[in-house]
Amino acid sequence: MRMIGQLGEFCLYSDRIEKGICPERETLKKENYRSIQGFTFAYGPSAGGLLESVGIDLDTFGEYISDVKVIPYKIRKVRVKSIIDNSILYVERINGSFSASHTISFITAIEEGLGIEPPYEVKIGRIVEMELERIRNHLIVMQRVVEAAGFSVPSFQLLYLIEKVNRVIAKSFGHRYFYGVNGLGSLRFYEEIKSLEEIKKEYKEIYRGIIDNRIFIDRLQSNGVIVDKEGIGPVARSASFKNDARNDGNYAEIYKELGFSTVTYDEGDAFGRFIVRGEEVEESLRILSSINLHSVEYESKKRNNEGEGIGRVESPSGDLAYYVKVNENIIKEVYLFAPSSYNILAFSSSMVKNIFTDFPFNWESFGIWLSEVGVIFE
Amino acid sequence: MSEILDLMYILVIVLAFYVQGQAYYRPLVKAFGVQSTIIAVISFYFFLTTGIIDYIILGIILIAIRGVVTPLVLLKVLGGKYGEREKISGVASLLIVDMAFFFVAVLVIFIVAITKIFPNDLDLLFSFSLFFQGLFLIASRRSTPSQILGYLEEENAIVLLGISLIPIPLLIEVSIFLDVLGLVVISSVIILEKKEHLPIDELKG
Amino acid sequence: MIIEYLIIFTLVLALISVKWKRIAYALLSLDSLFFIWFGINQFSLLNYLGVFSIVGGFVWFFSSLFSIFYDHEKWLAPSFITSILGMQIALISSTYLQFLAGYEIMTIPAYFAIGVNRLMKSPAFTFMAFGEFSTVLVLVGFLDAYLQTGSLYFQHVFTYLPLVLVSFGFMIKMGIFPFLVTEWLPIAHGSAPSNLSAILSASMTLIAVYGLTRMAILSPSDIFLGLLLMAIGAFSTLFGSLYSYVNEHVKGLLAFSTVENDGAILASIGLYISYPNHVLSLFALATVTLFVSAHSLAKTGLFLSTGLIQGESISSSNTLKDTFSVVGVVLLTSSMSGLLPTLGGVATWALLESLFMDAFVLHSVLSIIPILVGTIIAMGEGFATAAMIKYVSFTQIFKTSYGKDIRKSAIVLTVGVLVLIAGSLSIFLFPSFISGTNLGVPPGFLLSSRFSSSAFGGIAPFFILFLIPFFSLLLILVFGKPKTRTAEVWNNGREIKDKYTSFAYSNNIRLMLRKLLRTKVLINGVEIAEDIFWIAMLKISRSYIKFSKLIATAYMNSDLRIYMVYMIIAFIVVVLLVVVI
Amino acid sequence: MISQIVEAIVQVLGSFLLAPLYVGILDKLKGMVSSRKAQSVFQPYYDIFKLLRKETILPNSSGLIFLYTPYFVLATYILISFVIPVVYPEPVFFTPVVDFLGGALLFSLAAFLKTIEAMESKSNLVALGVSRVMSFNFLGEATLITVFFAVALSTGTNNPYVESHFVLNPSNYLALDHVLASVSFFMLWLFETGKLPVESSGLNELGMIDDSLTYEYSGKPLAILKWGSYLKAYLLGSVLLNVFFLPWGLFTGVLGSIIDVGVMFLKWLLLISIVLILETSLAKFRLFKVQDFLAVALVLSVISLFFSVVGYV
Repeated sequence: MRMIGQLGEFCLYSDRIEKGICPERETLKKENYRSIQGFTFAYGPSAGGLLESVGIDLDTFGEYISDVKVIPYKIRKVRVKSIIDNSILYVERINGSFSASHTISFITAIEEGLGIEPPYEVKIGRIVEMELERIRNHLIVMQRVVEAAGFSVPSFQLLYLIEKVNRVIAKSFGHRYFYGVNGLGSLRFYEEIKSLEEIKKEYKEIYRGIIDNRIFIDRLQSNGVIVDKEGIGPVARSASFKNDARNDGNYAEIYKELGFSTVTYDEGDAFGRFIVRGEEVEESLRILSSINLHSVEYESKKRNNEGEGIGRVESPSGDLAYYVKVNENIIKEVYLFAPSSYNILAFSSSMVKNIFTDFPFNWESFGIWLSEVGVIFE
Repeated sequence: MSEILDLMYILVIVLAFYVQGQAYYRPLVKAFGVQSTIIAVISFYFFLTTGIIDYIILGIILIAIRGVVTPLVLLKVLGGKYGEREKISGVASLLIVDMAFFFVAVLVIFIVAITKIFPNDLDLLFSFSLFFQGLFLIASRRSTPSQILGYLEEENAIVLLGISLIPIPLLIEVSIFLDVLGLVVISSVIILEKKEHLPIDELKG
Repeated sequence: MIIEYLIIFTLVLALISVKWKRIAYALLSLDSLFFIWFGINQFSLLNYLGVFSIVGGFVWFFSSLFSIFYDHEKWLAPSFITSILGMQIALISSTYLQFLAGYEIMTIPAYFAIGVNRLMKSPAFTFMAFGEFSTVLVLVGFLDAYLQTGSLYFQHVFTYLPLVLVSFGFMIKMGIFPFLVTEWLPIAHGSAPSNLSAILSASMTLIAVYGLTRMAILSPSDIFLGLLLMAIGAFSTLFGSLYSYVNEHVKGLLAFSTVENDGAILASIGLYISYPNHVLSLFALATVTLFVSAHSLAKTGLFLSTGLIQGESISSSNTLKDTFSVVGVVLLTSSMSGLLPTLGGVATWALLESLFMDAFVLHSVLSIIPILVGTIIAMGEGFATAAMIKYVSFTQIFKTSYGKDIRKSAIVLTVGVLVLIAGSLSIFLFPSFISGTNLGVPPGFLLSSRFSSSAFGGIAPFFILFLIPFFSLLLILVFGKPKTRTAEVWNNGREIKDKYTSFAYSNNIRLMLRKLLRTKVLINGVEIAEDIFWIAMLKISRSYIKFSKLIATAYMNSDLRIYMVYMIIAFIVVVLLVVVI
Repeated sequence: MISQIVEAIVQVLGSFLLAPLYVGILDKLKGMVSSRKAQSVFQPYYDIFKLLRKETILPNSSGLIFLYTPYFVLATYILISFVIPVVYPEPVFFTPVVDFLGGALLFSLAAFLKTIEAMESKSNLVALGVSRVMSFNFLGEATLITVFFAVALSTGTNNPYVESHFVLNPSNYLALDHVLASVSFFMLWLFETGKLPVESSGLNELGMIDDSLTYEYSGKPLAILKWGSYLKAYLLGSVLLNVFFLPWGLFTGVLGSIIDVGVMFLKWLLLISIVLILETSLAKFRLFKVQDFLAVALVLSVISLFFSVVGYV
């Protein structure tokens, strides 16, 4: 049992929810470092080194970071409180990179609320989606980190691999970002997933090349250390905590059947997160190779007409959970726990006492997507 | 030709600097292997100039035991974890101290004093320098693998010194003795020892 | 002699200035021009000491001209002129006593600035303690010289003991490592006004080097003393420039930069003393005078430019600026950073060149010292460039101005231009090293360094001064002028709230050299042991104060500060009597 | 006299006009190694000519220094191209204007001007980069000076042309002082021209060092600054080749000077291939480790100086 985070008006734990505000995380508390000699250095929202619009205020007295504030610039209103089929389309587009995780978590919550039990094949299909998404996202994170180190050859090789994974996804599911793949009652799937073996081989070579480069790993080691036993995703796993929704989330049983094993590392720094991601890619590829998938249509047999449910899955950056209150065909209430909301906190507490040039490595190593943070549901 | 010999000597010293400036264990061990191999090559060079067959034997022993077996044993003991390093602060400032002080000090001592005793063996400079660097490595590091490498480096210095001074059959015996001793030390110490895990502020930046 | 009347004239000016200070300043600038003429006459007789008078004349000329527009305080003018009086006495002195008297009179404003102006006691006493110690050393040195020659006049001495004593005495006054405080203290802790700081910083160096050079010329050479001075000078250069780089005080930065320059000058004097061969020592002597001129002129200009700044901390100060002052300060800082073709650049070139020539000439284990000295000085130059860029950026370039003062900035610009042009003229300080080639540099333009009859290296500063603007114009002709459109400066799409501070500018080095600077990163800031020498000095002087307090309270119970003023006045009277008689 | 003027013109134009080409070749090869199609080798020229035609956006409240100093920077590099052996192996017209040390000081002058002009933009990001550039300055400048003196001390004259002839002899070429100085200078060259493992230009503002100096520039001044940095890389690289790595193969005479341009091209291909291996196999150092990198270079050059005067053999 572990605490995961604030889910609307509830505090989400791995096995239950409690009404009210979550207790503060001790490890992420920051002292107030504002100094007399210091000033605020503004970075972003429009900068070459950042993928998304985010303003970052770095309190510093020169190169040394004494405090960090992250200001999301992508505040959006999303109209999900409507008919289920429509709202799924909106949820898909909250964060394109984590589209599958979001949608599956959302649909799982609805299914729980309405008492629908999807067939086994659908569950397998969802796992395939999420693992492919994980592979792609981990590769993107790794590419960003490698690029920040000016490590050009592996950077381009990773970009090539990302494109390859994207094409695999597009071929099998009809869309690179799984748009329109998942629905209440359907899972769209066109053809068998191929060429994963090839990706595996190429990936292994690139990955070994990267972590054999000592200058590169020197940049990551002891950078942004965070040891939070109630943390989520790669952040916790890099500090040797086996926190993973694949072990205790909605699809844990099937993961267990597939022989999933949690990857951990023992340093809790950016290097640890890099290694965890790197080896999770291999693990995901291994899981995928043991699955044979078909397209499925199923009839959604509702056991009840209204209800509430929570869907929690492991997104590439950690636990992702939706709380949904549904009545007939209409969504009444939606809460979201986005992994990035935790990761931003973890990032800003781990960044203190590091220096400016460590910033890109640490920032990218958390795999933060701002788009899922600034969402307001209507 | 003597310039080439000098360059090989200086390569040995450069590798010692590299070892001093390296925090990661695996390249450290590999560098030691290369260093020993270069010393073996120096031994072969001496065979070319003197024609004494013992130099060949010494060279082969050096390559086999110090260039291959010892590093392999060390690498095996260290295991396969990626990115394992010694958590030392200011690797490079140690390197600078090593370079600026030990090398120059040895140079000065050598020119002032040792040349008076052995006026013709100017290459001794390098073995002395290597010896001091081995000592400095032991003194400046805390982890067992680095200290063992310092010890091995000192042995290399002794062999290097011996190549031009000690009668060669004796040197072979000495070097084999040292090798065996070294292997015993490695296997007994490292395997029993736990590697240290200390977070250190200085690594930032 | 006419020059002695000039001194009396200066004395009169000091008295006039109590009532009519602007008139006194104006007349003082004329007086200084005479001194330049005096120096030129002296130098034309191949007397290198004449250079000091020329430089002194320029320094006084510009600072008194600046003072006409600057002086706001009552007590400033008399002490300013008194200081110049002391320098003049020292520069024309022919006996040890006259020199010493001039030297002491010159430092009076420093005592005054920190002893009377501020209510802090300990800096004043620390400064006094070291001042006295230094005077005692110099005095003993002169005494030994007197005992050797039996004459009070500057004459050749037979051992190098007087030189040793005198060098250490002057080193304390120059703020050489490890006595960094004596330079930095009166300026930073006393917060002397800009014109007085200029005189203090330039004069302390100028006159101390003058005394040292004069003794060095008269003493037998000694290689070990020379190498020792070189080593000490090198460390001063390194630490002076490093501390200058991390200093946040407008004048403290410049004061530490003076320490750096003093170190370089000391190294060249050491080279001169070590005397490995005749040609080289001649080159070194010329380098000494060149370096002194470069430092005194540029530093005067820089201190005058602090007259445009309001506030003491660089980060929070405001500056009056306009194109004149910006260009002027850029020129001055480029000279202080040792960049060709300015005066400072030629000086740096000559110093490094002579050090490495020395290494080549010695060609033994001893060469290691000039090599290390040269390397350390080169590192010091790197720090100095960083410090100077900090100064020019955060006082003139990076800041937005809040007004301008054309008259003051015109003087700063004039000094800057002088420093630039003097770079080309400086080769006349090396009369026997001027040559030419058939490769574009005609005879009379090439300054070639050498330790024997064949050249080691050479530069033609005039050609650099001419060719760079020439090529630039050519490029403007070829490429044309840029078409411009003005826009807000880019700050990631946000408005700039906080500007980068000068503290942050030098914080990298605080973090990088944390072992050397003893940096401590605290929750609310960074602390360095910049004052490590200050703390040590304070400890030494505290025991001295305890001792003197014991004596003082035994004899008199009045305020110690009043006693100090009394001492100073009494001292002036006695000294003046000595000089006049 | 006339022939020397012609040789000077060949040398200056040979370096000025061809400097961007070498950057283009390196970029092309780098692209090919990282499995891209990569841009044309003439891309630097296209960039420069495009920028020359564009208008310049002037940050408000920056003035003449910002706008006109780039011309002075390029002019300084042009002056340097007269004085050091970058194409022709004998002194040419204007070579005596400065010696080797003077050349080093001129490089510092250009660096100083570049910093000052960049600071006038009043941009925080520029100030961040400048503070980094300046914090390594002490080692960079010291290494540049000592490595140039390593040449002086082995020959007894501060003249790169003499050294270039001196090391033609293999025993001088393989002498320890020369080898150490060469390694040291190569490390310095990597630093001065912003190559890996010290630096790489990318999009990341928080990691930039030298890039910050041109951060606020656009249009014509940017083109000129870019050309200046290409020229600087060429000048230092050619010294590295002609005085340290490959002193052989240059011809004299007016005709020889034109052949030398081709010889230099071949030499540069070699240097580029070395750099290519480094650039594609290394990552960027941690910021404060750059200091260690430079300190090693400095110590190597100092040891080289010791060897050349103490002469252990």
